[in-house]
This record gives sequence, structure tokens and C-alpha cells, in this order.
Amino acid sequence: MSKELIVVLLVAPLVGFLINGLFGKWLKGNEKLSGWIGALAVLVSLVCSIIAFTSLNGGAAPLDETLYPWITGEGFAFNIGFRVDALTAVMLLVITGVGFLIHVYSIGYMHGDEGYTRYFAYLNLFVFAMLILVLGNNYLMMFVGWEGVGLCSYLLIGFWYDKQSATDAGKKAFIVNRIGDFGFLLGMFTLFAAFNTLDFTAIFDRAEAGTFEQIFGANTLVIATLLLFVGAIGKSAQIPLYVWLPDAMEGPTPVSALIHAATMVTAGVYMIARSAVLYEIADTGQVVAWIGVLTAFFAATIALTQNDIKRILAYSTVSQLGYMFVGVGVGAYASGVFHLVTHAFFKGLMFLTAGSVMHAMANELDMRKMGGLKSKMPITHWTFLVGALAIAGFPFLSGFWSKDEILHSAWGSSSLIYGIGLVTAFLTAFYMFRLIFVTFYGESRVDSEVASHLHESPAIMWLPLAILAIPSALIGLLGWGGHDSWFHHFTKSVFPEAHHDASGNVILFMVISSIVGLAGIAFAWTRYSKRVPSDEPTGAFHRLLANKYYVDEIYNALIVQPVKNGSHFLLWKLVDNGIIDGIVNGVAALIRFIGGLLRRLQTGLVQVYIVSMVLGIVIFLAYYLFFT
Amino acid sequence: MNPEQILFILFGAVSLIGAIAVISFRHPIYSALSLIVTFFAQAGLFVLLGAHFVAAVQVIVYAGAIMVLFLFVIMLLNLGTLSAKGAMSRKLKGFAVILGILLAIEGVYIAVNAINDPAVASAETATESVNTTTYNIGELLFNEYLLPFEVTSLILLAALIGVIVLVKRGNQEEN
Amino acid sequence: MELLPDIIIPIIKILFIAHLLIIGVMAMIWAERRVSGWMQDRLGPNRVGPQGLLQPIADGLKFMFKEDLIPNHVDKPLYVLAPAMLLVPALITVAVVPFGSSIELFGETINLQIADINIGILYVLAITSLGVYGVVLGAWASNNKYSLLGGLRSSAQMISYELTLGLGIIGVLMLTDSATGSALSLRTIAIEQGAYLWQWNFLIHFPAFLAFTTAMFAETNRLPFDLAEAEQELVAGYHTEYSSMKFAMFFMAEYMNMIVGSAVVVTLFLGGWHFFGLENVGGPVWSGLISFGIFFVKTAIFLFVFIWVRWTLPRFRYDQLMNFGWKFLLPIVLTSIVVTGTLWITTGSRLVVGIGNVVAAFIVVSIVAGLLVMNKAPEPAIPDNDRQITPSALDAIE
Amino acid sequence: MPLEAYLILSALLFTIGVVGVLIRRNAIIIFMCIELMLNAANLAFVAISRSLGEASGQVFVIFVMAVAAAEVAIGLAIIVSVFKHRQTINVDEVNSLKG
Repeated sequence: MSKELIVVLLVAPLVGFLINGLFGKWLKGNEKLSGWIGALAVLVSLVCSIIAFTSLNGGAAPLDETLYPWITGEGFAFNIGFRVDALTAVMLLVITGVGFLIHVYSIGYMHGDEGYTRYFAYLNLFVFAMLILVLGNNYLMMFVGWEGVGLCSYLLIGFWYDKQSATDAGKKAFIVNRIGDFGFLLGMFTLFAAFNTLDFTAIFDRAEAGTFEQIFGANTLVIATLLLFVGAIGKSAQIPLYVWLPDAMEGPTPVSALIHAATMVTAGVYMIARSAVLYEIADTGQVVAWIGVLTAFFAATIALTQNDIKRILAYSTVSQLGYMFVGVGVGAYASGVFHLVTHAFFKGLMFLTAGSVMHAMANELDMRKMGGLKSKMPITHWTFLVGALAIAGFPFLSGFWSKDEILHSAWGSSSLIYGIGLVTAFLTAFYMFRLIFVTFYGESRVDSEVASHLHESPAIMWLPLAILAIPSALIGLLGWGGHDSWFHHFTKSVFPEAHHDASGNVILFMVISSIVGLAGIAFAWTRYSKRVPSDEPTGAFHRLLANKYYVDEIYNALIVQPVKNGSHFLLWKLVDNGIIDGIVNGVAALIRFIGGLLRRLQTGLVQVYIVSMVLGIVIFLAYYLFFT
Repeated sequence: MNPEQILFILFGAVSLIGAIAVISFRHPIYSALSLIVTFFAQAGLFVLLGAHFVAAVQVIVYAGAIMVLFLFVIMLLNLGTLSAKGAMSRKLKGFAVILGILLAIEGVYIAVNAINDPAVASAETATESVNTTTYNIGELLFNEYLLPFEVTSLILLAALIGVIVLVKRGNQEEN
Repeated sequence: MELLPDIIIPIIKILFIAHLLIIGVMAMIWAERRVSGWMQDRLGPNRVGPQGLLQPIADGLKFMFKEDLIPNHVDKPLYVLAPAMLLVPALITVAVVPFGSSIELFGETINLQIADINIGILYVLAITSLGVYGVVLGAWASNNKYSLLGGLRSSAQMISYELTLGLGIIGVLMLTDSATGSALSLRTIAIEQGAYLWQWNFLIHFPAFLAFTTAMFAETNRLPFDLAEAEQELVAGYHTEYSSMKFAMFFMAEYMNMIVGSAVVVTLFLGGWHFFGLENVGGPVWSGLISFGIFFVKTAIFLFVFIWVRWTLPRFRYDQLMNFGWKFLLPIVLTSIVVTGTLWITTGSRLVVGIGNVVAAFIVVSIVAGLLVMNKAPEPAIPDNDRQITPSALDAIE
Repeated sequence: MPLEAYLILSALLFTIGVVGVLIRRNAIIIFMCIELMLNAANLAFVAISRSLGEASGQVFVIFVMAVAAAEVAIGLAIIVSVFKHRQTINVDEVNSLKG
């Protein structure tokens, strides 16, 4: 593994972005080419990632190199530098692997779209930014990537910018993320103030040694880590900043799969895993874990009542992200990251299948208008089923392994967290199979017009699905054996020793998890396999869930409206119109008045000007000659 | 009175009369001709001062090229005497003449007092008779003043392009 | 100040040259008509005197006895002044032209030249550039639109070709050794050229020679550059309104310009009074006279070329004239300057400079011609009967 | 002749130029007056150059002439353009740029 390899890995998507972004106009007539350029760029990265990964797996030393200094100042320096260790390698594989398949899928999915080349340009740019995020060897690089993926997320959510809801969703995502990013920035500032550097290695070493400036006393690291966690909350859609993610489903479905399920939203998890040393020292993992588990439960309950396929998947994503935070929060960093990996595959898969369904159903998302799709779209059905089984924790599929590990670790930390997690697992299995039964089984409720051209998606779309289904199902096997598994060994060097020793019988935990998962599936089967779901929510609790706990409305009333009113009446009417405009207009009026007097001098007659000039010269000369 | 003095008075008088004629004639053609006369008298003064090269260039550039351009434009635009429209007020004209007289007094004062400047005075006595040859000028021009010389060429180029742009655009607007 | 060398001899030289010029003009008038007759296979004037030799005198008498008309609509002062302003520069240019080596007489070495001033060539250029005023002012004073057009054309043409005229001699000046005197003096230039053909400047600076000669034709307003008078278009142009002696002065000035121009060309490019085999023949007096003879013959031959060209080439169209001046002659002389300087400094061989000049000029002409052909706008489809040139003042500047 | 004589002549010529610029309304005559002023300066240059026994002053004169040539070309082009637009070169009539 060399520096050059990493540069190629990083730059390939940038090249793809530049080609599609700058020359898209000429590529318009040939959209396939544009799509393949995008996919090829990511393929190059994928190959490089595999090379990097295998060399690391073969025992090569992690790479931590500085390319060149970026900002140098008195006593500090920020560098463009890379760090490739086990954690980064895993992330690289996920990003480029899932990313490549989604690019290929998009070639078919986006067929005939107006902004075809623009789409691939954005997508490449996203991959580039995400790679920077995971490759950087300091917080500043990470932040650059962090903001870069935020930008791409905004651009892609609002991809169909002529649709009001899409632009609104984009803005919402951007603003909500901004809150989180602000926290991240503050966290970064804190770290910089304390350490005078943002390099991971330096910070971690000195944090362990305790040689840093205690700018907030003993709480320095606590404050820093919590602020960083605020960033993670925003980016990874946790309570209370999760509201943007469900709305983000306005973007093209492959985007939801890549950005809002597999990669970007997991950046927060990655960041905490990366900063594991700090969280261990500051002992703020509990906060993370609690936020995570509450989010997991909360989102899962909302998912129970939704009817929009993509929204269900979105809430499911929020919920699963909560699991990951539980994992990293209780100190089982490897487990959290492992769940990140498995989730990336199966959730990406499910989003893509949802896209496939949409493709067939003429962009219909309401599952009440579906049903019985199994016979029409067998491949889609089977691949979705694989994903659903995986997420539901069906024994020996990937979700089973990763979720079980997290729950196991959680038990060692707090039994309450474990309990909520277990309930959430049940809910997860339930809503996921509710989705399957309503969509793919039962009688068809499809509009006759749509039904007439209901079809399986083209090969360019179902092939990635099929390929993705395999790791979705099997990647969990890497975690076979819990804390002694291959995955844990591979990532051991990166993370500090877990201080909560996993206790209890591993097999017992597995059995309990399996039973809970299967129970959820069974419960869903009893309720939804035959019945047409009711349209109207019944009962107060159901209505509460269907309206997502009214969180959006509460935010609107508590935050948005006050800010809006404050801006309107105080800032605009009073400060801007009254004071600032008053000053500006006053100055202008004064100048205008003076100018009105002076303009009489400007007659437009050149010679009058010259006469004044000569007068000046005469006076000046006279003064110079006779009075000095 | 030696010949130099006679010639100086002759050329000086011609150039002054020519200059006054420039600003007195109503018709620009006559002004231009008077200006040519002035330039010639000046060339004569340059010869008196031993600056033969400058005198020749004066005639070639001013009389031979610049004034021909003036005549060309006057004839091309058929510029006659102007109408009285928008005439400058008499007061301003009178004021301008007074200013001119003041300026002349100051100029003469400077000229007379320049000799008192020690740098000028010391040099004057020593080298009254030195004639600068074309060779000297060339040597200075291409050694000490090489950069200004090159800059001048840029100025000329800029003027060339500027004129073409001005005139071309005017034509395009018409079309 | 001695009487003999400083006053009497110059006066004799001035009188001699002035009369020679006037006689030369008459001879030229006769020669032109006879030569044109010969070229057109007709007789030409042959009635007055032997071979019609006295025809110019008859013409002169006719001019003198005609009524000196001054039309009412003209601007009188300038109308009267203009012919003189054309004639005077033609007369005074000759002052610096060396028409022979020197004669030893009365114990004095007399240079066959009125004034050997050290910036002679600049003087020639300066005075030549004044010639245009006669044409322009005469044209304007006539208060006649054809005359005005002629004047406009003349001024634009003069300015354009004066550049070539001035730049064409730079190469010559560069190769003139200033050891024997000011390099700007025509006498030095003439002396520097040896007796043999290959020492003369026209072979070393062949492109510049051609360009200079062409520009000289233009400056004299002769065919093919006589756009200022152009009988067919402008009814004789700037001298339409002139008659009698005033017209004669215009007429004389043209021929005088030709003679002086030829003399300058001979001095600059054709070896002056040198000719091989006739160096230092006879005593101090005879050798001087022989050198004058050589100069005279050379000038006469060149004058014949003037007449020859006039009756051979048709007149240029105005845009052709401008194109030719700015796009061919100017690049040629500029290239000539660069090539001469470069090759002279690097090789120091006149042969190399001569060959290099020709090659470079050839390349430049090819490039310019190529560019012109490539950028040639398609001919507008104008019916033939609309093709007549409409006299319009704005045509002249374009 | 003493230097003063030339300098006084130069000053007078310059002043005449200035007065011409001030009192004439014909743009082209104003322009000629500017040339006159430049020439007056040239005269001073050459006179002082002779007085100092140095050729530098004459070199400056040559620069002034080159700049004057450029200036005339541009100035006349402007006058022609102005005339094309407004059919006059009376500076009193070209006065739309006023307050």
C-alpha cells in the first residue's frame, strides 16, 4: 500500500465528477457513457480499496502520511494527510463497494432523466467527499469531507429542484445538519484549543498521556466529545435532529440507498469509532448509547404505522443507526462498526429494491396501493426478502450477527438498554415484514392502468440487486464467533480495549434474539398476510405514531416560528429597515444634498473645468514661487 | 548682434506670431497652417541650439505627419468656422485671458530664476558650445533610456489598436 | 568667413543646380512625350524645333501668356500659396544631394554638393514630407469636391508611403560606416559604396530598394499612384481649378520631384557617382567632372524608368493602394531592418545580408499573400452598371 | 543666446497654448493648442540640454514626440467619432456629461 494508491483511490471519483460536471453538456446525447464514466471512476476506487484492504489484512502497517501542508501558521499546521488503518479500510470497502453497485444500478434507474449527467457528477462528488472524510488523518480533513457529503446530500435531495417538496427537503436537511455541524465545529475548536493540533495520532497519544491544556478543567474532553457527538447526531439523524432523514427520501432512490442509508449517515458512527480513545477517556459513551437506543426505539415505533415504503425504510435507518450508536456507546466499537457494515449492505439493498418497485409502479410509494407484487417481480421480491430477513435478525443472516453482538455488549453495560434494544428488535422484524406482506403478498391493489405495465426491472437494475443480496445475507459470517471473530481481530488494533467485559452465555443471547426476531415476523404474518391494512389510524396512540409524534409540528411551533417571527419583526422591520436602512438612507440623502449643491459646478462644459484647473495651477505656482 | 542672435529673434518672433495666429484664426485650416509655421520656426531654434537631429525629427513628425493628419481630419469632416451656438460667456473668456497673462508672468519668472539654480548655472558656463550629435542621442536612447524607449513602442501600439477599435466600432454601429 | 569658398562658390553651385533642375524639367517634359509616343507606336511632339526639342519652351510660353484665373469660390490666400508650397520643397531637397565627388579649382577642394549636412538623409525625408501640403492645401482651397477628394487621397497616401520611405533606408544606414563622417550624410553614404555593382546598396538591400523606389513613385504622385489627380475619376483632382503659371508650377514640381527622387535613389542605392573603370580618370578637375557625368547618366536612366513605369502600369484602386502600402511594403521594409541588423551583427558579411534580405522578403510576401487570399471576402454581387465608384468622402478613409 | 531667452520664449509659447485651450471652442483647435504646449516644453528641454551639455534632454524630446504622435492619433479618432455622433466638434455643444 503506497501513498500513490491512496491518491488514485481518492482522485478517481473527482475525475469522474469533473468529466461529468464540466463536459456533461457534450455527454448529454450519450447518457450511458456519462453513467459508465461515473461508475468506472468508483470502480477504480473500489479496486484500490481492495488492494489497500488486502495489504492491510496481510499484515501491512497502517498508513499515516502527510501529502502537503495546507494551512501553516505561527505554531500550528494543518496538513492534507491520509490515515489508512483497519477502520478506514472497512469504510473504504463499504463506500466504494456499495457505491459502485449503486452507480451501476443508477445507470438504469435514472434512464431518461433530464439531469442525468448532473446526477452522476453529484454522485461522484459525493463519493469523493466521503472518501476524504474517512481517509483524512486529522479532524479538519474529516470536517472537509463531512461538509462535502453534506453539500452533496443537499444537492441530491433537491435533485429534482422543480419539485417544491424536494427543495424544501433539501433545505431542511441542510439546516438541520448545520446545527449538528456547528456542534462539530465547536468540538473541533475545543480540541484545537486543548491540543494545538487536529491530527488524530497526536491528539490520541496526548489524550492518553494527559498532556494537553485543560481549557475547561477536567471536563475538557467531556465537552469536546459531547460537542463532536452533536455533530454526529445531526449527520447520523439521531434524536433530536433525525427529522431531516425521512424527508430526504424526496431525492432519487439510489441516493437514499447510498447516502441516506449506507454511507453518509454512518459518518457519525465512524467519527465516534475513530475518536474511540477520546470517548473512552472522557467516559461519555453512556450518553451516546442512551441517545442511540432511544432513537432506535422511537424511530421503530414510528415505522410501525407508516405506509410509504421509503419512509418506513428511512425510519428503519434511523432506528438502525441508533443501534450502531448503542454499539459504539457501550464501548463495543468493533460491533458498532460491524453493524454499520452489515447495515450498509442490507439497507442499501432494500432501498434499491424499493427503487425497483417504484420503477415498476410508476413512482408509486404508498404500499396500500400495492400487494401481490411477488409474482410480477420475483427477483425484486426475493432480494428484498433477503434484506428484510437480515435486518430482522433471522438466524445466521448478517443482521443477526451484528445486532446480536451489540445487544450482547449492551447487556454488559446496562440491562435497560438491552431491554429497549430487544423490544426494538421485535418492532424492527414486525414493521419490516408488515412492509413485505402488504407489498408483495396478498391480493393486488394496484391500479389497473399501472398493473398493465407492471414488470421486472431491467438487468442493469436487478443485477446489482442480486449481487448486493449475497453480502447482505452472508457478510455477517465475518462476525461469527462474537468477540473472537475475524472482524474483531482485524479491527482490534484501531480500538481501545473494551472496558465492559461481555458476560453471560453467548448462545443464550443468540437464541433470545432469534426468538424475538422470529416472533416479530410471525406477528406481522398474523396481522398482515391476509388482511387489507386499514386506512385510517384507530385510537390515540396509533394516530400519534402515524403523525410521527408530531415532532415536526412541535419543532415548527417551538423553533421555526419563533425564529421566523423574530427575524421578521425584530431583525427585518426594526433593525434592518429601521436602523440600518435609516443610516444608509440618511447618508445617501446627505450626500445627495451635497451633490445637489456640487452638481452645479459640473456644467458639462470642458473649458470651465480647464479654467478651474489652470486657476489652480496659477495659484499653486504663485504660492510656490512667491511665498516659499 | 551676431548671426545667432539675429536668427533667434527671427525664429522666436515667427514662432510667437504663429502661435498667436493659431489661437486667433477662425478657420481651423489657417490655425493648422500657422501651427506648421510655428513648428518650422521651432525646428530652426533647435538647429540654433545644435540639436540637428531633433530639428529633423520635429519637421518629419510634426510637420510631416501630425499636421497632415490634422489637415486630413479637418478636410474629411469639412470643419468650417463654428456657429455661435452655446458660446462661452464673454466673462469667462476674459477671465481665461487674465489667467493666461498670470501664467505667463509666472513662467517668465521661473525662466529668469532658473539660472540662479546652481546646477544649471555651473553647467552653463562650461559647455555653451557643445553640439550633441545624433550619435550621442542614439547612444543614450539605446542604453540609458532603453526601457522608456521600449515602453514608448508599447504606447504607440496601444494607440494604434485604440484608434482601430474606435473607428471600426463606429462603422459597425452604422451598419 | 572668406569670400570665395564661403559665399561665391556656394552661390555658383546653387545657381548651377537650380538651372540644371529647370532645364531638366523641360527635358523631362519632352522626353516623357516622346517616350510615350515611342511606347505607343506614335510620333509625339516633333514640330517645334529639331525632334520637337523646343516644345517645352512653347508650352511654357503658352502657360505664361494665359490669363491667370482665380475663381471666385476659392480660398484666395491658400489658393495662391499652394503651388509654391509644392514647388519649394522639390527645389530645396536637392541641396543635400551629392552630384559628384569633388573638383580642385583655384586651390580649393570643391565638393560637388551644395550642403553636406550631417543629417542629410533626415533632411531629405523632412522636406519630402512637406510636399503633401501643396497638394492638400491646393485641393482644399479650390473649394471643389473633386479637388477635395484628391487632396484627401493624397494626404492619406503620403502618410502611408512615407513610412516605407523612411524605414526603407534604415538598412542602408545600418551598414554605412560612420568612420568617414556622419552616417546620415548622403555624401558619406555615396562614398561608402564602391565602384563595383556588388558594392552598391541596391543589391545588398534589394527588397528595401524596391520598396523605397515604389514609395518614391507614390510620393511623386506618378502613375500608378496618381490617385490624387486621376483624370477619369476626379477630373485632374487637386489642380482642377488651376490654370496658367500656377498650374505650370504644379506641373514643374511633379517633374522636379521625379528628378530629385531619382537623384536620391541613385545616391542611396545605385552607388552615387561611382562606376567601375572610371575611378580617378584624369586630373582632379576631370575626375570630378566625370563623376558628375556618371551621376547624371544614372539619374537619367532612372528617370527613364519613371516614364517607363508610367506608361506601362495602370492606376491602383484606392483600397489596393492602401493594401499594398500597409500590407506588403511595410512588412517588407520592417523585415529588411530586422534581417539586416541580425545578419550583419552575426555574420558581418554583405553577401549574407543581401541573400538573407531577399529570402526574408520572399517569405514575408508569401505569408501576407497567403493571409490575404485566405481572408478574402466573397465579391459582392453588384451589377456592372452600379460598379462606378461613387465619390464620397467616407470612402477615402476606408 | 542665454538660456533665459529660450526659456522665456518657451514659457510664452506655453501660455499661448493654454490660453488657446481656454478660449477656443473648436475641439480640433484646442487639440492643436495642446500640441503647441508640448512643443513649448520641447523647446525648454532642448535649451536646457544644450546648457547642460547633455543629450538626455533631446532624448526626452523624442519621447515626447512619440507620445504626441500616439496622442494625436487617438485624439483625432475621438474627434471623428464625436463628429459622427453629434455632427459637431464644438466643445460647448458636447456637454451631455453634466450634473
